[in-house]
Amino acid sequence: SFGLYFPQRLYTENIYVGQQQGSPLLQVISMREFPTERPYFFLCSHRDAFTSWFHIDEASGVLYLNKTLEWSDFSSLRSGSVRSPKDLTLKVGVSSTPPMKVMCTILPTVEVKLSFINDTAPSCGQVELSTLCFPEKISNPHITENREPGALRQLRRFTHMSICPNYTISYGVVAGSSVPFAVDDSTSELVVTAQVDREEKEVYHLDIVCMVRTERNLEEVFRSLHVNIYDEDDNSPYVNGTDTEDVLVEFDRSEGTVFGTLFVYDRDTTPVYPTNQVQNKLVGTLMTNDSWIKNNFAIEHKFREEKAIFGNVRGTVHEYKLKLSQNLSVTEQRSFLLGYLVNDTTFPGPEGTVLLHFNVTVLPVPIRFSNVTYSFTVSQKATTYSQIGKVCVENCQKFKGIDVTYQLEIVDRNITAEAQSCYWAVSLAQNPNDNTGVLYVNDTKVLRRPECQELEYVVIAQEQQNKLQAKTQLTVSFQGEADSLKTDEPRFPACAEKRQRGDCEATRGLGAPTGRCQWRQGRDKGISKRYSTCSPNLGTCPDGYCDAIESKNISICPQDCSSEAIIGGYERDLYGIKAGHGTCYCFEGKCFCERDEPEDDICNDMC
Amino acid sequence: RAKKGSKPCSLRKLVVTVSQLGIAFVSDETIAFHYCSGECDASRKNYDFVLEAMKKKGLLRKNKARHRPCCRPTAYEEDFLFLDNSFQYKTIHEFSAKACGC
Amino acid sequence: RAKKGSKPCSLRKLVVTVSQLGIAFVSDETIAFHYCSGECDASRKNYDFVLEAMKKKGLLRKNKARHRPCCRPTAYEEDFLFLDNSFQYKTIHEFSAKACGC
Amino acid sequence: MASHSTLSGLGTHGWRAPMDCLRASEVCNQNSQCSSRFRIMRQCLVGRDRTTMLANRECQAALEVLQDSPLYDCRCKRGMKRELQCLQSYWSIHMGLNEGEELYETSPYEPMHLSDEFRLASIISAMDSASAKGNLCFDTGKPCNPCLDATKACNLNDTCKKQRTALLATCSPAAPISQAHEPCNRKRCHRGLRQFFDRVQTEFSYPLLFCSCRDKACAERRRQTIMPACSYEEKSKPNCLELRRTCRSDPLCRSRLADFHMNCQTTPHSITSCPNDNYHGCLVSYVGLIGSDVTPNYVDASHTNITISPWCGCRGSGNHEAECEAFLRDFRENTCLRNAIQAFGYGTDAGLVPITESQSAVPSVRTNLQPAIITKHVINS
Repeated sequence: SFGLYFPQRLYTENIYVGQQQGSPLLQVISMREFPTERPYFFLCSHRDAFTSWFHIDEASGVLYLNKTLEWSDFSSLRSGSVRSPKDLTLKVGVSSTPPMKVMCTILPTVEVKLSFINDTAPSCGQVELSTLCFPEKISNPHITENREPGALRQLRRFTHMSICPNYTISYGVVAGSSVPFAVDDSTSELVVTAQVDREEKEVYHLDIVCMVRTERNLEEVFRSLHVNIYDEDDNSPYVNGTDTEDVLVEFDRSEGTVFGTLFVYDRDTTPVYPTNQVQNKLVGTLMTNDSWIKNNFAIEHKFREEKAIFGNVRGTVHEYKLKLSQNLSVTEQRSFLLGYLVNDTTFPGPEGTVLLHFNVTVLPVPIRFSNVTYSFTVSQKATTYSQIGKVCVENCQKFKGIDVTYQLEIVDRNITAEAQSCYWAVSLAQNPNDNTGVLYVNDTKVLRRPECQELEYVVIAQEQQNKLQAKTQLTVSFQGEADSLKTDEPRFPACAEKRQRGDCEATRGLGAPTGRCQWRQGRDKGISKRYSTCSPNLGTCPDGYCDAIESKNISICPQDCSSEAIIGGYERDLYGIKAGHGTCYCFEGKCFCERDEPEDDICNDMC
Repeated sequence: RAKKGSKPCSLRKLVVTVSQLGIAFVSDETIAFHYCSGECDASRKNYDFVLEAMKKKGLLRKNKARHRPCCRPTAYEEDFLFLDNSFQYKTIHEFSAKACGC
Repeated sequence: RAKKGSKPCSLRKLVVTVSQLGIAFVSDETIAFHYCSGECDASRKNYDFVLEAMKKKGLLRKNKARHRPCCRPTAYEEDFLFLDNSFQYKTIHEFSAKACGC
Repeated sequence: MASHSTLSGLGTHGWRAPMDCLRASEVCNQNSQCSSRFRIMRQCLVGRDRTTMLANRECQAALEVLQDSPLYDCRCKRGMKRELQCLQSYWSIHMGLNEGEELYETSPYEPMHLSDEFRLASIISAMDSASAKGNLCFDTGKPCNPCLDATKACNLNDTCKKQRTALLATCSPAAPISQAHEPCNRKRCHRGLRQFFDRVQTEFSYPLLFCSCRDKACAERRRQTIMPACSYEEKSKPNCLELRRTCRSDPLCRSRLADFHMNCQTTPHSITSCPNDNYHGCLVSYVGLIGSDVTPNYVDASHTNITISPWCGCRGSGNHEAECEAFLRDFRENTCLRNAIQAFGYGTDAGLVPITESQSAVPSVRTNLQPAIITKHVINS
């Protein structure tokens, strides 16, 4: 940086008709970085005609009038109306070398907004003491930490000094606790008397007193002023506690999964605005040349601003997590210590870095049925789509990023075609959410044949990425008495159509393992999750989840799968009926929920 | 409420003589008369639920409005030409349903 | 038979709160509920006369089929969204009539 | 074609009614000297780097000519045809004239005339009589919820009901009727909000936003008016200065923010704390911000103490924290805005004495400025 900086972005003051040529208006001040620096002030704007009315003293930064202000000067200015004050905007630059004109576009500048009032300055009797002491609007100054002491603001109000010539005005800082600020009595400049450290205190709340000695007495006017301390990157990052995290990668191997958390602290602020700010940005580097590690792992870095843990001064807490960049194969098995170097790129000192460690263990995942054979008993009365049971390789429900599919095969292949047709009775669907296979009744006609009462299958599980397979034995036996059957292919009705217990429990609905629909009686008055309804299997429907079997046919469980608008009082997430009023029933995916009141004689028309 | 086992709104048939139609035509010719019958519960909308509820709460007089879709013809068969018992050809317009709906 | 002086099938209005709609939504918001009421005698066809006659002759059970056009909505107002009393936004679909017909 | 003299005549001193910027551009383009300079300035700004522009002699000359053209103080009208193009034209001119990142920018919209204010007063009194004091809570013991009454008035007005339902459908996340259950689309919801306030008469839309509340349920209903779950809240809070920068990169948002700052800036030494004591101007510019990147809303359902804020914070402001907090104070501690809302809600005839700047418990909104002056007792020397 160029060292010199302005402790405020904007200077404002009023100017009046009749102010004399050569009279001072305000003083622009610049702070120094090095003791030897010397500011050269210059006026930038030359676009507007009124610029020539002013000049600035190169050394002191005091802005003077070049001419006495006339009434005609006010009306010569362009602005929307004749009455309100007209704002004149100037731009002042500062350089540590004698200025050249082009510097205005390169060096820091500050804006001076003068409100030209279409009137002469108030007389001594008209003006309040506070107006003599302080401008109406003054902004809070700021100084950068670790900088040279020096003046940061001229407290005197030049434009009002000559209004009451017999008054003497002086300023002071009311020092509540010892603050490194004072007023230079000779110049009335507010001075910071020592270097300040933002990490110790971010803002100083000063009370400035203006003492006005009139002919008769001494009056005091107080004004509070907040001096904000600007931050610079003068603290290196540090670890508070462990710099090593143990990480185990096993069943969850999906891209994007994050493991472990390591914290790095920095007493400096990390600005997010403007976005291209680089101050105090920590850059990290994976300390490995192993391409496998680089291809599969990355570090996720987030930071947030905190105050309490840094003694009520803003600082930054950085979080680092290990992240999988892609799905990891089930066969991968490794252990390694991964280093991650965090570097505070804008910290000048040598200790701007911290080394973090992730102690990583990747275990393989076996695809096997843990010495289990499956055996399910199904009622002869079960209707099509009745769920029989689930098959699952070891730990399958913990898998993430591991894709396993299941298939059924007949054990004894060389049996007659007739015998083979028995095996249409059972089928299998994939449940993607929990990597299980769901067995269900596929064809009820074959159930009745004596030779089809006990069916032996082989369940084959296959992991998709490496084609690893596992097999196990499955026996499905059909017991109990079958329902009397009409000749043609039975089209089972949807249980959900039934609105009363009697109808419901008498119906052989689709997907009913017992061969009969089941009635759920709700109790609540309004819209409730436990609405009354008729279901093929209360264990799976309604349960708020349109599973692999239910999604095969809308008539199985429209309460979970319907996407059409629901008629009556309801609540819904994405699909199905999350909550309903009274009894909910559906006709092919179109659902109704209504109070289940006795049918009184409300006439339906012009009786 | 749909009565137990009542079928949804659909086309039904009745074979009658023209005289039996009861609109003063006298002819022994026989005709298949189609009409609409059955319940319309599956076509109800929130409108029907609200209307029913308002009637029950007395916000609306009971017979003021119909709170259930009705099973009615949505199309009629073409005109029917017949010879009456005094051997005059007569036509009856839109007397038999071709399709039903709620 | 339409009573003396009963108005033809047309749109009627009732201002009620959402809670009064009676379908279990609890909200103090007020809405104009439009429904259809009135008689439809002017729209009857031969079909209706035949059906009425057959019922009188006992050829058809009384409640088997409807022998009169009914005054029903032919179009519904857009969905109505409101804020219920637990400050959740809810939708009611096709609950208020926009146009009526026989 | 307007000769240079007519153009320069326009630029001579004295006050003239500002032309809308579309018209001003047309007038400038009809003048060879003005149009060439305007083209040069637009080329100068293509690099969007004002500092290089200031150094270029030709760009400087272009600016000087434009200062004398009707473009210099042209304005736009709210709801005018091709409002966006007018605003774009305004900012392309003013980006050349203004300096760096101003805290406050001049509003491109024409100042609101006082007659509008009286019109608003008549709306309030009309609403008073129409709703038989229903809109105001008088101590009748009867449960009173002006925001619910405002919703009733809207639901019983065809346009308002349709627009409100359309808005809510656009902003509802999983409403079954929204397209394919897509998650709530914030941008689409913002567009819906702008349409709602553009198309619905203020006598129906303003009461939904500015109704006065005596209990939490009423205040929560008021807070829910703009569907905050979609249009306002987000998982994380952006930095307010970053939000302001995003806003200022869009001509419509930039204009509405400048208009809000101009018409709602707490003004000391005024009865209402509002510029020109114009409540209506503040309310209109506040509503103008709804549906932009800086959409403001009630932060909670408090019925005793209204706090309004955009969805942003000042964490991560680094050395700009004071400026960021000043931006937030313009919403959260804005005496003019609070008085304007309460005046609308309680009706100007309710004799409500507005909180003036000096009484306000908290420092008024001034750019990094001071709380009121403390004058100590006089010491006789």
